Amino acid sequence: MTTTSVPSSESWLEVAPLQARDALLGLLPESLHWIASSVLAIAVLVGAFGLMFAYLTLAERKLLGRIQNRPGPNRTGWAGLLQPFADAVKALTKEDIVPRDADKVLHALAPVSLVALSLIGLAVIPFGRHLVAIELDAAVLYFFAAGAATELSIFMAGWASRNKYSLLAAMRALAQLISYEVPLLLSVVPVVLVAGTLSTTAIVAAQGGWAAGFWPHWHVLTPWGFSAFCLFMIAALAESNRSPFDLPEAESELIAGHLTEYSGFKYALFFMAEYFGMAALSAMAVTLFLGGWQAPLGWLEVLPSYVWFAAKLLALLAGFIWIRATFPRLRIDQLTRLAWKFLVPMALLNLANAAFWSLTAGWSGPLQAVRWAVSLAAVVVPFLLLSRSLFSGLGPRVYRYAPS
Amino acid sequence: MDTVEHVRERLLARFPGAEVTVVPNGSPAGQHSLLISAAHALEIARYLRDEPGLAYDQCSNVTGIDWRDREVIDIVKDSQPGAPGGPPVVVERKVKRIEPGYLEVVYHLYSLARREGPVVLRLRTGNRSTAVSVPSLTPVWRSCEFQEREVFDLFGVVFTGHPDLRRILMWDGYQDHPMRKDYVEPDDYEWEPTPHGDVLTKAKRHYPAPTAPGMTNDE
Amino acid sequence: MFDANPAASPSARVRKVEPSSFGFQPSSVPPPAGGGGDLLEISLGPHHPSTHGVFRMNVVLDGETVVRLKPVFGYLHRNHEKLGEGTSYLGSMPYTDRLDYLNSMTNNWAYAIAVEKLAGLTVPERAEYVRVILAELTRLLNHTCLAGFLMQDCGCSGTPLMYAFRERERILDLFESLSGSRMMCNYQRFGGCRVDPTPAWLAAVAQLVDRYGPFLDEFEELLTGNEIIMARTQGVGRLPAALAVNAGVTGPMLRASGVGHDLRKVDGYGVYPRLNFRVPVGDHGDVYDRYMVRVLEMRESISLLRQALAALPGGPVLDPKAKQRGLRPKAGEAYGRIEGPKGEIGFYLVSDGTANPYRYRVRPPSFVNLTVLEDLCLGHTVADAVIILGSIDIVLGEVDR
Amino acid sequence: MSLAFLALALVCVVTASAAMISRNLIHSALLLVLTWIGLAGLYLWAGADFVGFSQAIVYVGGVSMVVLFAVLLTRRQRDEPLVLIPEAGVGRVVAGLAATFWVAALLVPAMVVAPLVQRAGPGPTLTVKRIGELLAGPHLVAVLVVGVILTVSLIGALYLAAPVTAEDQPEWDNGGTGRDRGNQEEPS
Repeated sequence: MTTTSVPSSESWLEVAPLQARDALLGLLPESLHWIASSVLAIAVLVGAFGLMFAYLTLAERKLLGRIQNRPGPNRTGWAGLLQPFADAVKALTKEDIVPRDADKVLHALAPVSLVALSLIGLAVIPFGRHLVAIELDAAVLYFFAAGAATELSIFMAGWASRNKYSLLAAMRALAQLISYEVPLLLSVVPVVLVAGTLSTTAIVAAQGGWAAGFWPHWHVLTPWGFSAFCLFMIAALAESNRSPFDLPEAESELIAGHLTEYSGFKYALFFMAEYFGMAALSAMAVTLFLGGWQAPLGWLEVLPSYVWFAAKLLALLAGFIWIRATFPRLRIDQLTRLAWKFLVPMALLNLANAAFWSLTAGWSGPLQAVRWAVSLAAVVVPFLLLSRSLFSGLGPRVYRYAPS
Repeated sequence: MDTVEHVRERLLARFPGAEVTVVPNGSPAGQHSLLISAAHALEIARYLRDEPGLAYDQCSNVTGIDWRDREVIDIVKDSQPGAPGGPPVVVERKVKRIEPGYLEVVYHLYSLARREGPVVLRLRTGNRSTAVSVPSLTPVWRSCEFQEREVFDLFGVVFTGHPDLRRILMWDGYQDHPMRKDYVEPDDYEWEPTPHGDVLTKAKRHYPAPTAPGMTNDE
Repeated sequence: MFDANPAASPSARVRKVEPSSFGFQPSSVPPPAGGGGDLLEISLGPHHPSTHGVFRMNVVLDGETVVRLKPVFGYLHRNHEKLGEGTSYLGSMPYTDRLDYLNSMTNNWAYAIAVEKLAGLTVPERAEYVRVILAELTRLLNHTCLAGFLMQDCGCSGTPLMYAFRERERILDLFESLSGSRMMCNYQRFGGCRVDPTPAWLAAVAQLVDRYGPFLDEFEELLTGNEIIMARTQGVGRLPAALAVNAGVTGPMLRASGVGHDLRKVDGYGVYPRLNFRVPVGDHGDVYDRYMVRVLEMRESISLLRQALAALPGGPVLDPKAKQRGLRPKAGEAYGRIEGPKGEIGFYLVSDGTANPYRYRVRPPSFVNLTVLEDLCLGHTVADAVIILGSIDIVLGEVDR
Repeated sequence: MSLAFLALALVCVVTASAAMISRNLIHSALLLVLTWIGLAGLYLWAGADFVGFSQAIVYVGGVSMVVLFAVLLTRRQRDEPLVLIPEAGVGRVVAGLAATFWVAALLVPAMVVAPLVQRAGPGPTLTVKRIGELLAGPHLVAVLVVGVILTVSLIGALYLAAPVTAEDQPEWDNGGTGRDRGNQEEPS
């Protein structure tokens, strides 16, 4: 967090975090400021996301319950609000079981490294107008470099457990990562292409303002951007091992996959990492496509930027949960087929689409309508063709009745 | 509706050497059955399945019955020379005879194509101890696969020609056949390696050296 | 006290069987042609989330492809049939509840039919209609649960299962108010039914029937057209009709393979010949067909329930001449079967003239349907094997007995 | 030479040596991943953000998976210990020395010509745009050659990994149910 002076022209809510930080740093001698501000940023991130993780588990269980005609946890504290802490106490006090033949070092290392790797990506997300832990020129690259090793941890967990289910899960995790890393990155490239930068703050800044006074310049509100957003979210679902891509821990096939031999707090760490990863990818999606901390309309800027960011983030997370409650799981071959035969070609075509959009930035008037039409067609036509080939041979059936 | 006699006639016409007897059924159900000899069983089964006029394509139910050795008392009339000069006296005396038991396998056949059935086939083993094999009908009807394994498991009928004759409900190392009428329930089924008084005493009788961990002799 | 050593029990002393192929040896697995890949042997079960009880599949995998699958059962074996030989005819009735514990009503009915055949009893007309009502309610119950479990096996996070169980609860409430027990109903008797349903109960059934159609619509809207479900289930676990017939497969599984065989039509037991219903059949015999045939059967069951409720005559529900306790049928035998929700459930009884059956045999549909499990799974992945098992619809209480 | 550089270099050397020595292939692969992370750190230390993060994405995220996959798919027995050097014959020693010589002959002059110097300030920051221009301009040929090589290797890998053809299909996959039991004719 760079210690710039607080701009005075903004509302006090907007600058309140900065002032709080400066007030805290003022208690310390000047020579310690650089390290204190870093520690503070880390502490705030871990604290905020730790709390969010706790309540996200509750929210997921409540929401799933609502969707499934049941109340969800409602016994611990008022309306179940203390449930996450009860769970934490339970996880901490449980026996930590390590299989006799397990690779003990890797078995212990896997959950820790997974949590760490899922968390460090958050450092470059601009959570508000002035809220970014570190500002990097290659922030987008940093984010994906940090996330690249998460599936390696899952592999470690699966392999080190010396369990056949875990081993199968490890293989699945590898196949899944190889398949989905490509569309995930490819769907980000158009944003970088159009914004012309790898810096997350610059990408958010590029999405500020409104066309015709009401249409935000968010990337998701362009044809290529919408397509890239959808591809990103699908790949993000797969990257964070969420339903319908939760193959590594497919509970109806592999018991719990790579988690089979984990118990107690290590198991809880895996859960934590799953939610951190989900939150990190959603935060990146907000930054890249949904305008980051920008408010949707000018007069809505009375709410501070970080509130808008949180609102968008929570909406995406709710989407994750909704999808989990609704969809069945894909099979491993269908998973890879979806990645290679649908997502990757779509992402590549979308790249060309974004290049077209970027080149025609100067078109206006009736040409603007042509630009929109061409770009829309470049999304819809490949989508229809590719999805048809994906589901060839499948469809509703007509049934007959036996002659009596 | 095929009657059993009708089926029997067709079988005898096709397999003149085969023994096919009708076993009457005394209950109101009146479903008589056909006892066939083991030697021709497989041929007869194939014929029943493949002959268009019969087409018993589904073997619905396979089961065993254990018929114990029975003590039969025959009344034998002997003529003994009576009083000298008189007519011979007929003396009735009771003779005990053991009618050997056997194991019986019952197949219920139905024809889905003709909506006919059932035809009940019975196969009998020679006795209950040494000659306990009958030909397996699994090559004719796959539905017999598990059910014959079950009969083997619970009754001890050995099906020759069965592709995978293993125990199915009892565990592999098990020795007895629990559905036999003379099966004696073991008294140690609740044995477990815990030092509970009664169980441990029983266990000691069966397993002289305590092998399981946690089993102590502190009583 | 008996001689305690099990090896010394009479029949064991006489003869010991040493079959050639006890146990399952991984070395006996033929290495798949085309080279490559280690084979991985996995024991799916007996404690596994999707084996629907204590069931085990010994699976040999090449990668994720199943190259061999041996079902192993017996974990729940309690020798039900031996128990039946030790109790009176009526005493076995509550035991039949525990066979397929989802469908105690149809188990009761099949057993009652077998005894009625054996003893030559008649059933009053009202009882026949009540039996139809209960059997069709059981069918709804079973198929709804099956669809929920199947979707759970496909990876749905409980939503279809919860929807299914919501409806199941309503039916179980009806059973409870009629028989006093939700699952172990013990309701049928030889020559009729135990208690006469009240008009209020019949009205409750009518109400449930009216809301079942909309529930099915909702359920189907969520699942039937879902692309992932179609991709997961269509073309998976195809069962050819000839194999299905030969392997004794019955029930919805047989009909999904294209054989329109329904004992309600074929045997025409009870009052089914007087009621109007159709038998849906599938053309592909895959998991999707098995699911859809069951959904369509539920719709037929709704129509059957409506007809039966409308035509329900008055009169007694139990033949007063039928003897319940101390029933001693003449020596002989009988095989009674009905179309249970899972397939043909039959009871084969041999009487020797005493109060206990000499032989009491259950023909369990799930057990026989499992014969084809390996054939269906070979060449598919583990994930498919799980849903194929789910589509067979087994209950271990019935398989192991 | 800063402390950071020393630490990173130590990580690289230690993990790389450990990867060579380790008898467990999976451990070797994971240690190799650590080496790559260390290398990415070195790039970052040198101020080459883009290369550093790309190194992490490509090697840690991509290549490591391929290595692990290869290890898992080719090894027949999980616990089979690797026999590294059965005996040190004269030929092996000679070959090892020769290899060392050639590597040294390549590396030492390079290090002499371009000695590692400590820069006064931070290195020049390359923007993505500039990198793109460089790749599409002066270094276009190199990019194309690398692309062709990668494509060829991809096709080769596809050929090697292609599914078995119809004639050597496994016996159980002959269209129907392959077991010779009972009546299994297709419906007529």
